[in-house]
Amino acid sequence: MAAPVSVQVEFGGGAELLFDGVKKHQVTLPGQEEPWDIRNLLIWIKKNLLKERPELFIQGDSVRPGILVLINDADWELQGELDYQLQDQDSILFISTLHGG
Amino acid sequence: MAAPVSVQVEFGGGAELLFDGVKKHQVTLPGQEEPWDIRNLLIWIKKNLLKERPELFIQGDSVRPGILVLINDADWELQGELDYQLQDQDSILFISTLHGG
Amino acid sequence: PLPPKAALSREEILRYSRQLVLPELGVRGQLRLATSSVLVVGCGGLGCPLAQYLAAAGVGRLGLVDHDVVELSNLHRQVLHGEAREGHAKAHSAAAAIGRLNSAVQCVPYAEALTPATALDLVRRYDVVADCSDNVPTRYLVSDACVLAGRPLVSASALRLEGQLTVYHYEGGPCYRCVFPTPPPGESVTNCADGGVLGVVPGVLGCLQALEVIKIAAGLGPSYSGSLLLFDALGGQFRCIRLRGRRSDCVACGDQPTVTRLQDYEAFCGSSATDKCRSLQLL
Amino acid sequence: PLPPKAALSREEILRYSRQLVLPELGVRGQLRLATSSVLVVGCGGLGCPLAQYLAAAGVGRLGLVDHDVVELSNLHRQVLHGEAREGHAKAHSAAAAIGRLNSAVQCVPYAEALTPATALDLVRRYDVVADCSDNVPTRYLVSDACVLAGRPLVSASALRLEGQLTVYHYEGGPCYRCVFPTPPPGESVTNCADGGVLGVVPGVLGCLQALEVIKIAAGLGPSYSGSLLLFDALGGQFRCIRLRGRRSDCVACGDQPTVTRLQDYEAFCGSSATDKCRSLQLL
Ligand SMILES: [Zn+2]
Ligand SMILES: [Zn+2]
Repeated sequence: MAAPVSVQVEFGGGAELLFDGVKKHQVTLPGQEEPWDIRNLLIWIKKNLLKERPELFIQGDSVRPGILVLINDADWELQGELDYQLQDQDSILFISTLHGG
Repeated sequence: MAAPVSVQVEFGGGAELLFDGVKKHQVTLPGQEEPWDIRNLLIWIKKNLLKERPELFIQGDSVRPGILVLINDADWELQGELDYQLQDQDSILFISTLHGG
Repeated sequence: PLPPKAALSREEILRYSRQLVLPELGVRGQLRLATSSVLVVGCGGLGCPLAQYLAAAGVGRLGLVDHDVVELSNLHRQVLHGEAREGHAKAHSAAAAIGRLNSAVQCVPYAEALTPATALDLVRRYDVVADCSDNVPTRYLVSDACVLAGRPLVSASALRLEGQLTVYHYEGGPCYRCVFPTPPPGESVTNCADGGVLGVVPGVLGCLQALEVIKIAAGLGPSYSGSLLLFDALGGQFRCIRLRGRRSDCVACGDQPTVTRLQDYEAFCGSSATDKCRSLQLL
Repeated sequence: PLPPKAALSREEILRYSRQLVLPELGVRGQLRLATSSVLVVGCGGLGCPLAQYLAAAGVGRLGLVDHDVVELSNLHRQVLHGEAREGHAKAHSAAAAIGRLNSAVQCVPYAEALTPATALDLVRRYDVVADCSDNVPTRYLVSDACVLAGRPLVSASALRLEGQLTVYHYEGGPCYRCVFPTPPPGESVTNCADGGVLGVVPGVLGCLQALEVIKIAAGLGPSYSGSLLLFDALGGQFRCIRLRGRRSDCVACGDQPTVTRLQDYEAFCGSSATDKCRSLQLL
């Protein structure tokens, strides 16, 4: 049984518009059987935070193309992507890429 | 007897030009009788780091007017100025004010 | 101050449509911009991009102060002035360039130095002041005038490969004298002629300064009251540091101020506000 | 590429004196700037301040690509174009404005869209590329052309009150496709017309983009290769995040690339590079 984990979940680049425009969310994930990873976090976000049009955030079991995932300000690709296990006080940032010029 | 203290000493806004142009200095202050405060640090800097024209950095026992002192990115005035006691891993920034436009 | 304005014209709605659609600004914010006036002290490396973006955004009136004339060595950073303006007053050159960009903005050029005799009257005629000057006496003069007139001051500076930005005297925040009660010794001050400056550094700072002015004028509030943004262009690094608050014993904005009228700032600072040949050191 | 240059003229020494005095740049850096050429893709909100500061700094040649014409709703952010240029091609308008600022800069306007048929030839003629475009297909096209031609790409973007900046394909760093292997679904992309943008936000980003180009062209090296700068104008906050490195399996810059010629990027992205009336959503 893994203990509850407190993480900061942030949205930017427009992704926050799917979350009532709120950029910063302080989140406590309840204790559960397996450890929390990004895969579980996405499911939790979809269920608890996402306000509209989930297809603009989630695609399959990952984020949709064009959204960067940063774990403590570093690209999630450097840290195992969906399999990264959340640590207490981690900061997870979902940033939508801008194309305007 | 106070233990040795490791601090990061940084210079910017042109103040680094008095220190061979080096902006970041990782410094270990030796153990001594009294605890290290900013007053002692200034004397130590003058003796160990300052390369030229000390009057452009020190005035009396403080820094010259126009140089801001930041302790962990906050104005030293919020933290006791010369009397602030250094903690291990503190960051001390001396920034010369710019006037160009 | 400009008279209030009830609605935007059809042309204004078209012109500003890309920013009207922002919920943070909207028609309400645009109307506030259109009825606000900004005094720009210095039409150099900071003042050029600042005035350019304030005019583009639809600020109602811009006062442009500069006693200097355009020189060839200015053009690497003072992008409002063209080669054909060499020898012309910067205030007039800037006003002409802004007129081409947005003819609806009222531009008031002042081709003269800001002095203790003129500053307070001038500052009182504007809602927000942007300090884009290049010397210490003028920075104290502008700050004291803003405190006496009760105006917020957005202050930026740039030299070599670094820049700094902060907001003074905004809703109970510190003034310039709260942070710098004593002027620096004259020999410690470097100007752009001696120290040099990469032109795009005041470009970055002037744009950020314009953003702070726009946020204040539109009612969104500034980000840098009581804090200071540091920019290091070589490392591409930004750093925000927390400044002290207003000092109750500040001679200008404190509880018992002694600076109740403007002074002789050149004497106070031991340096000149306009003499470009003063001998200055590297720091 | 431009021919090498042995020395600066008296006029150049005077004109650039304020940046020549910087030890980080110096005569050597200025000579490198003077013999460098930069392709600016898009003369809009980012391209205007970028081209302005590159020209002011003394870059030798600027290619200016834009198929669009100046509209009134552009002028709140596209500060090189004046009211009198409404209806004119942006590439020509920008070239004219730059000519007034620095007539020594060779400006080559291309009043046409960048297409798979033309991009590679064009990119090969320049040393550095700045992506100031406003749509997804063009961003993939520019990146692939830079990889095929072996050119560094400085890429910026701005929307609403936010901006992003990074450098692609610089000395072993990632390319656009390394970071974004799959294009976003068309309905998730917002343009400036729909989402809006505060004009000074591309101003800030365009200046920072120009700074990165200048550092690359002058041999100082960029700050944002493999990292991404995020700017939040409302909070006045900058944040630098670390991107992945080059992917050895990248279809464009990987060890066995499959993108060996330019493709149909509108089909690949499922959206148009030039159609302004495409229906887009808020995100
Ligand atoms: Zn004060
Ligand atoms: Zn790649």
